[in-house]
Amino acid sequence: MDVVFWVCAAGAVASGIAVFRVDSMARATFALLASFVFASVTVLLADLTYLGILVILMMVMEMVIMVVFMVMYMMNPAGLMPMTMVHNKKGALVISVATFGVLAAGSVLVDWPGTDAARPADPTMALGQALMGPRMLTMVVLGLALFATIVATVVLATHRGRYDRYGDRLDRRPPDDPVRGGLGR
Amino acid sequence: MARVATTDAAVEPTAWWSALPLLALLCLFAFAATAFDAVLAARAAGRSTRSAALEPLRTVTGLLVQQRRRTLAADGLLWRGAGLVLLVAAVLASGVTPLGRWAVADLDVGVVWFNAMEIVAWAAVWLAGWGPNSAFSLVGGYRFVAQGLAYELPHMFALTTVAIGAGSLRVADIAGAQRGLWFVVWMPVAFLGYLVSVLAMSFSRPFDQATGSDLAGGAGAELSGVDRLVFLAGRQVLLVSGAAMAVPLFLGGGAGPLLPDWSWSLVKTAAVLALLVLAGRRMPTVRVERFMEVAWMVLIPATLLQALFVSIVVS
Amino acid sequence: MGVTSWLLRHTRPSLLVVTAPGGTGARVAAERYARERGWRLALNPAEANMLVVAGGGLEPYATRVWRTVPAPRVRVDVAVSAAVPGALAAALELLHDADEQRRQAQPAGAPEHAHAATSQTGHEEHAGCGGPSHDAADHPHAAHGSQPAGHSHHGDASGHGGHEHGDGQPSHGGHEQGDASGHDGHEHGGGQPSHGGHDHHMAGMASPGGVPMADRAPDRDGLMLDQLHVPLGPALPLWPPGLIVHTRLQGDVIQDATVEVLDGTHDSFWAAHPVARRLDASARLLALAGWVDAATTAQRLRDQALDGTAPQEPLRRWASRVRRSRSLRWLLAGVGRTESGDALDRLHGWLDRRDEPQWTVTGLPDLLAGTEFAAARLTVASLHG
Amino acid sequence: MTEYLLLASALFSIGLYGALSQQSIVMIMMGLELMINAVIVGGAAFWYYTAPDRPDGQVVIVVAITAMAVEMAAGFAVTTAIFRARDVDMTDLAADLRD
Repeated sequence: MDVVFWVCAAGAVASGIAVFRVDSMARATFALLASFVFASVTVLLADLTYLGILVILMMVMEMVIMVVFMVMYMMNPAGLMPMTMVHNKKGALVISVATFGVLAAGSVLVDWPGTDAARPADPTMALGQALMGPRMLTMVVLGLALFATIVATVVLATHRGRYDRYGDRLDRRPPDDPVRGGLGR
Repeated sequence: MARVATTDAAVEPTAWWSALPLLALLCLFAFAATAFDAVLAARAAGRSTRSAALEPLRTVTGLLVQQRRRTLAADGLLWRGAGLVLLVAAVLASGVTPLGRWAVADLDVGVVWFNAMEIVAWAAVWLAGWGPNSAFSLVGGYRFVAQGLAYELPHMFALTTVAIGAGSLRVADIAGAQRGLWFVVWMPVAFLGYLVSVLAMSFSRPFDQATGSDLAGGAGAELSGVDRLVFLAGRQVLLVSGAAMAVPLFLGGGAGPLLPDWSWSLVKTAAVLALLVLAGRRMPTVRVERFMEVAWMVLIPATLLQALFVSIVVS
Repeated sequence: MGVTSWLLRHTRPSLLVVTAPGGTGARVAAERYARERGWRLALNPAEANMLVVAGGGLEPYATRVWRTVPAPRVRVDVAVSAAVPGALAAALELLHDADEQRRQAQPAGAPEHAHAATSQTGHEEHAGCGGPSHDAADHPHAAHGSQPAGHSHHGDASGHGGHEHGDGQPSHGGHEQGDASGHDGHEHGGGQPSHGGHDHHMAGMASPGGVPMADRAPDRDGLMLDQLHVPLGPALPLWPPGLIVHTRLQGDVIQDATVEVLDGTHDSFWAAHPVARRLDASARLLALAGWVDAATTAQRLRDQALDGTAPQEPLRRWASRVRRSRSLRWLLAGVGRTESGDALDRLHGWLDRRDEPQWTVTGLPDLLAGTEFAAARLTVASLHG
Repeated sequence: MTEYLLLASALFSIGLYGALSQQSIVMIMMGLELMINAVIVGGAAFWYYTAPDRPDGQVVIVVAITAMAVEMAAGFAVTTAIFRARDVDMTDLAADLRD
């Protein structure tokens, strides 16, 4: 158990560093994915099977979509020309090392309380009961936030609305699309 | 047809070494699916179908001696890793699929595990397309990501529907919950959505646009030798994993008369697999730009309504 | 050693058939030979182990494709259909011959196969084969050229290690042969005759590893994105002989296209066989649409029609099956629409024996501009029988 | 407990370095994602070692996962909008948009 944890921890940190060290955008993205997978194995080790697997599932999807955007927008997607795109490298390094020092000191020095409380037989069930019961408000807020995000991102990202598709009186059939869709409307 | 299972549907996890027979079984089924496909192809070509069943073996020997290619400015690590990732994820996805009453791992969130593992195909196919630095490959990789965005939500809603129906994410519980009535009977839309998404996730015909003939092989266009073998094996094993998972999710798991439950699992898996392969040969390739609209305008609402219906029935 | 030659003897031939203008007869014969023996028809050089060049005059394209076929490999040049069975039988011997294939896996400089040594043309002006190999095509990995200010060059190439740059020769065209698994593991890659496929692209541009930069242009959503110059044809399977379409490709979308036609495209082969010609055109369209079985049946009927054993009943059954297919109608409707109809109408015209497949180039660039890649392939197949 | 928190601190610091030093919006998002990943690991540790009987640790992880999704979607939308307007994806250049 311990061995698995330390291997995964080292893997997560190493691939996390690799994200900002490699030149290729594809490699950076998949290094980040590797970091997430390693980290979620440690979450699995803490008995949180559902959340650990959920993170893997989401991160694979997210990173694949991310890599598409990376390759679309970045200067040097394959890293064929060595280049850096950083500003204030030293300052960032100092700040982050200092942060790590503080946090690590805190983790080591503080005497974290243990607990004798009984572990739930099924943590997934406990989470579900909480989200659908006493923590319902959290769930509602999360749902609303996600919905707002969907609307806002679509509005931000697209440049074609329904008036472009269906005409000023919304009566153009079929709509004016770059390619015909599967329903032939 | 409702029927009562003769056995207790509880699933017991087996020892770690049972992963080896699982691997063998997956390879066997993957080969059988390929051979069946080759037989159908031979029939269309007006050839003897007997020798055709062995043609995939001769393709494998050819790939074993073939040189591995290199392309200019390829990203070798990501490219050659892609096939391996695909194969490993496809095998891991089957780790939670019970064979009768045995499963390699009986996770309490088995359905989520299965879903997470088959999503790895997104990354693998994109990487296979990106790696060799070739235009056709890359377009194939992008096509698969688009296809993923089309099939994934109906797939997730189908999985959610059965989980709601059984009140559990554990595959064994889901199989056990069908003792009275198979889920396929009262969740037909979810079953259909599941089968479509299995074909799409393993980019098998008719959802093979990512490796289509118009792109000269698309995402796999530059793969040769062992790399190609691993990639193709990964695709077939993924198809088998999806077909095998349909059995505990919709077809009552190992339940059936007379025969022991493990053999019913095998028979049902073979039937689903044959159905998928047959469906692939009867249709042209479904292009993503057409499938996308159907998936979002028809499949997603339909599977959502199915989930709603099941939720109401259950509660 | 023993294992390798055993495996080699049991290798299933996989044919990559490329057709030169005037080579249609040889192509049809090769497809028939392969189908009757259960050989595969490859879609790309990577999965092929036999390159069949049907007809002459496809240089330098055929040689460029040949260079990208991994060993074990055999090249067959056939001009007329009568020579096909003999040539392919001999090729099978060569394919299964361990000594010959060890020679093929040797680095360049070792004695080359007799056919391959022909015609290594030096500096070609434009793009090579339309296969997926990317001689002289732009490389997707290449960054777009315009760099906003604020970018500094890194200087050290340490993050660079994993890339297989081959020998780093900028003038190296396309693929290199990797070392053969199961062979002696000899590393090679350098030393192939360089040919200047890329050179003219690179004037004045930075070119990491000899890869030309991609241009950028607004895409159909108004974003400035990379575009690649990808030539299609003439050495592309399921492609009309002698046609080259130069495309600007942005992702899966063809931004614009220009058409070039090689000399001698008017093939008299089909003159006496209108039925077979329709079947051949339908087979290509169906194969590109991905309906393999219907395409294979069409090829079989085509070969029977060429023999003069006109099989009325199977032909009728096949035609009605294709016409009835809902999914085919759904997928082909609206593809390549001209004033006389779309790809589906043209296919139905062939099925009903109303229309002859045409060979029209005029208007093709306009038809292809702005279409998805797959639709463009279907359009070309539906216009060029 | 300590080892989990050490892992979380390391991930957080790497993410912070990325978020501070990178110019490209997409790379900055990668840094943010790493920081949220640290929150997930930390949340799991606190749940497991200090309060497994209460669901709060798990709820924190759910919130973090949602935040990650929102952050990524919003980031890409903004990048696309900026890219469409100015053909850049760099924060230094996006600052010019103000004038």
